[in-house]
Amino acid sequence: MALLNRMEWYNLARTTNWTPTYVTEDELFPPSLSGDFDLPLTAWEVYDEPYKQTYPEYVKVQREKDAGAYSVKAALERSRIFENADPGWKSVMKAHYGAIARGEYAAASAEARMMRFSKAPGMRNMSTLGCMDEIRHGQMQLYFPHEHVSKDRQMDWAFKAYDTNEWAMIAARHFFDDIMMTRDAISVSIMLTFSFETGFTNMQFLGLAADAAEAGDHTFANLISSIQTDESRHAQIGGPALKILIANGKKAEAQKRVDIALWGAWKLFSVLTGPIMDYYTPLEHRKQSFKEFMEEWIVAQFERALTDMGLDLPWYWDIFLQELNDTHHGMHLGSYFWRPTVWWNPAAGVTPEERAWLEEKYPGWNETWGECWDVFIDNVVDGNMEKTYPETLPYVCNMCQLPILGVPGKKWNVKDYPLDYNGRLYHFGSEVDRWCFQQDPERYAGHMSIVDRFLAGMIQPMNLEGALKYMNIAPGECGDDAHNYAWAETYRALRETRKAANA
Amino acid sequence: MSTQKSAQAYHNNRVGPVMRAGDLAQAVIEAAKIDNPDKEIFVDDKRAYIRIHAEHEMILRQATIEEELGRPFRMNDLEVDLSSFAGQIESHDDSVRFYFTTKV
Amino acid sequence: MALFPLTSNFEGDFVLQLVPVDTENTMDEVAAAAAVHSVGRRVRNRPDQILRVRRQGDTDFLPRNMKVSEAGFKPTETVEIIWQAPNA
Amino acid sequence: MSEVQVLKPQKTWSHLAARRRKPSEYDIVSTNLHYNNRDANAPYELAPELFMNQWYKQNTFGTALKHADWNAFRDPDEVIYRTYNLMQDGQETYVFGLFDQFNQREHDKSLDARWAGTLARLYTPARYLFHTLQMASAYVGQVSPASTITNCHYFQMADSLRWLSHTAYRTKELSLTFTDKGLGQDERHYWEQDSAWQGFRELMEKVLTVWDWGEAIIVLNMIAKPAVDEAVLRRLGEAARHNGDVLLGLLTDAQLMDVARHRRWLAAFTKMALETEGNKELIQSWIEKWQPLADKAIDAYCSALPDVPNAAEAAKTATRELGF
Repeated sequence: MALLNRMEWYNLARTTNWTPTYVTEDELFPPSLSGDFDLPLTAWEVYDEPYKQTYPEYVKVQREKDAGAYSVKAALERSRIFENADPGWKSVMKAHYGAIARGEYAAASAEARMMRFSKAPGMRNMSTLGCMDEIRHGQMQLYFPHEHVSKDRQMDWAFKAYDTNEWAMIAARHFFDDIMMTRDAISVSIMLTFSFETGFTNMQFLGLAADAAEAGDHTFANLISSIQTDESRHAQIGGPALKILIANGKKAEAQKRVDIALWGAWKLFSVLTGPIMDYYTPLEHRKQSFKEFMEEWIVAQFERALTDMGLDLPWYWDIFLQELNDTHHGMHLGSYFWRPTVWWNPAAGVTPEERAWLEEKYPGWNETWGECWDVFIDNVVDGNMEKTYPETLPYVCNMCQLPILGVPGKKWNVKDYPLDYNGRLYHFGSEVDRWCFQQDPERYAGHMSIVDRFLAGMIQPMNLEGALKYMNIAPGECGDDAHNYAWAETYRALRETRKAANA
Repeated sequence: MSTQKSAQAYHNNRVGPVMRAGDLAQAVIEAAKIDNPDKEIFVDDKRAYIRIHAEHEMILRQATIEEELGRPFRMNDLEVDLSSFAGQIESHDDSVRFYFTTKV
Repeated sequence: MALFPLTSNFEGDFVLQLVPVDTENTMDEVAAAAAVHSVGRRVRNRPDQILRVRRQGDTDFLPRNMKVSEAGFKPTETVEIIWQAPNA
Repeated sequence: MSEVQVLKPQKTWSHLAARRRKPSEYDIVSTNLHYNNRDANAPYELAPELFMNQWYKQNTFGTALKHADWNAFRDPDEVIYRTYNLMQDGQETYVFGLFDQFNQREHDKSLDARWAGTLARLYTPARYLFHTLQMASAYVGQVSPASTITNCHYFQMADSLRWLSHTAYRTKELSLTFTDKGLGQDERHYWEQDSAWQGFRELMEKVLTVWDWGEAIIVLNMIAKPAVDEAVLRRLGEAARHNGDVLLGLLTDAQLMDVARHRRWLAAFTKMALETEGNKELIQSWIEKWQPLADKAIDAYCSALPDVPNAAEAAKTATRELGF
């Protein structure tokens, strides 16, 4: 053999813990940054990453991945996929890039936190590669949308979104900042890599890729599924950390972190991924419903893997399963009704054919969500457009920062989950959101939701104009119906037919 | 109730790779059959990705994939198209193993 | 007279909404203010019914002519706005 | 509002559109990416008084090293992720090609046993040292106020893992020929106990606990890393050549190509830092504070290096040539 096999030298490359003497162990690894689990360096040295990779393998494989993704982009550049795409699909891309691109770049620094502060040398090396991965994801997901920026001002939000106080971005930042930017190294490994990346990123990067392939957007399908190949490696950083915590009697603390991260991810995906899968993606291109993708990726794959690691299903499992039927319909209705406040054009997705599909996938849709849409549709058909826009703010949850909502119509069950804490009244969208807050109130209590800011007079003037200004979203960027209400023609025709029949 | 259907999705013991579509995925499907002779291999093609699963444990060998591909292949080249996987993973120089430690 | 924020949970609607009212408003006026943001937008009007106000979780309604200042609400407290047949 | 101005599409991101120059791929994907500078009160979207918010307020935005716009920093090499892998895959192909060829020629068998002992003491323990650079770069990257500065550090962090990996590889390979030198066994002992390494260990342990971003970026890149580069790469490489270890000489040459790249962004950074009045004195004060420790590390290491006269002096002189 002229070259050594990887495993002959791999262990040496991750034998890098030493005993510091010029500074103390706590100075080198401050507990608040490393993870205060009272475990010494030696406890972490048994950490064994299951998905192994070396530096030379990394640069080779990643070069190959990039060559694939960039060449597909180049080859399809002239095929005018974007120009010819259904407006609903364009909105999918806009929502995705805005909410994801710079969040991924930020994750590089969360990985760098694990690299610098983890006491497990194997984790430090894997996080080095994970950090690089996240630079890739940030950079690609800025480079790919950039070619469309000259065609559509909303595409500017692929970059701009994270700099704004747009409400969905406050929610996205609140979640990502909570699980990855403000946590210690071990918590990042559990909350970001294990909870989020082995679970939810599959929804956005593979579930959505399936829809993209159906919609003919091969550049996007290829890009996001390639990104997920990195995730599937560095997502494995958290698993061995969990095993060490469980082995050292810290299961409850690990479980709590998983439960908080999983819930936050669920809420964010209910507003980001749910509407784009079940409403924006043209009906004929929907591979599965959002709920079916959730069952495939989160219930069957992620939760099964979680219990295999020795954790329990989250205490709120039944609530979660129930929410799979409901929450994202409300998030869609909300972001659609408040459409001037989003940077994409939501597709209503409620033609008779689409409603039949929704009813099939979500039995009872018509007598619940459909009842709200009926009123909306009548207003569009009647030309009462002022009634199709809001005149106040939805109340948002002090945990997930998203509207507090529930099932409308015949099964109306909307409920607030309030909490008095240190003299302030907080509102939550569910029992679980309130529980998350209560696990560490000081992380969240001082934060102001967009409604809190409005009430504090930080949004001026106190109307839609002031709100849009505060969110840094202006005409040309503000969302409106993706299809310019063309879909309402079907209902207009139906009404004419009915009138004629009654005449 | 549809929540029961969701809950049932959790009751499975299927493990294995989720590959991006392409010639490597096809080679992995064939290798899965060869390297796990006593197991039924489930293939679910979602166009953008393909689930390749077996009950409880699946082993993929570098030599088998290389043979199926008809070109040199190193085990960690699997990553180029390995978008996700069900179960836990164990990586070796010349093989990879997907498995569960528990049964439901 | 002072502006007072309440949170409206309107029967049949899907979302809680911020509704600014006045401390001098009656419960009927609170219900009407809340209705502006739900009825005819996402909730169909029920011309033969009136709207009543209650605290979340209560079964009893607050008196129709009770003032906000008399109800003892906390700012942003959630009230339920419920349809009721007029003679009920 | 009577006339509503409707925003029109622009040729590039709105934050780059005001500039005359057509943005490069580097500009598009590398600039202004951090979002933790939106709200001085709360870098992250949680309670302003949260520990990590205070950490960034104090260490990133509160440092004495000031500039009106750190986001204006540009890496002169314009390295982005895609080009980093292109470049380093090429470099790794070269290095592993060397490993392959020298192995076939039974290079290690030609080495003197005494030199092998020197390698066990002065070379293979370097994986610990390289790992400290990896950690320090990861820290400075995560607290840097501009993504263009952060990226230079993350690529530098990856380069440190590269050097570490080469070292681990060679450690194993050497151990197959020289079975009695403690190769692959005693590195931690040397790193923790041997006089040659204690200067570097002290330096790096202390550098790793500098939390203020301004001081950390200066101390890591102008003091500690140049000391490592000059002593443990360049002078060790010279010693290797002198002792017939051509492979190690070529390997350190290859690693010094990374160093040359690091120094190009560092030069651009220091030039930029000097645009702000007071920074020169501040940086000078940090250099004066830390240089004795770095010099001590160089002295301890280089004095143990065989057959490189004036190694310490040459290394120290070279680190000072980075001055501004």
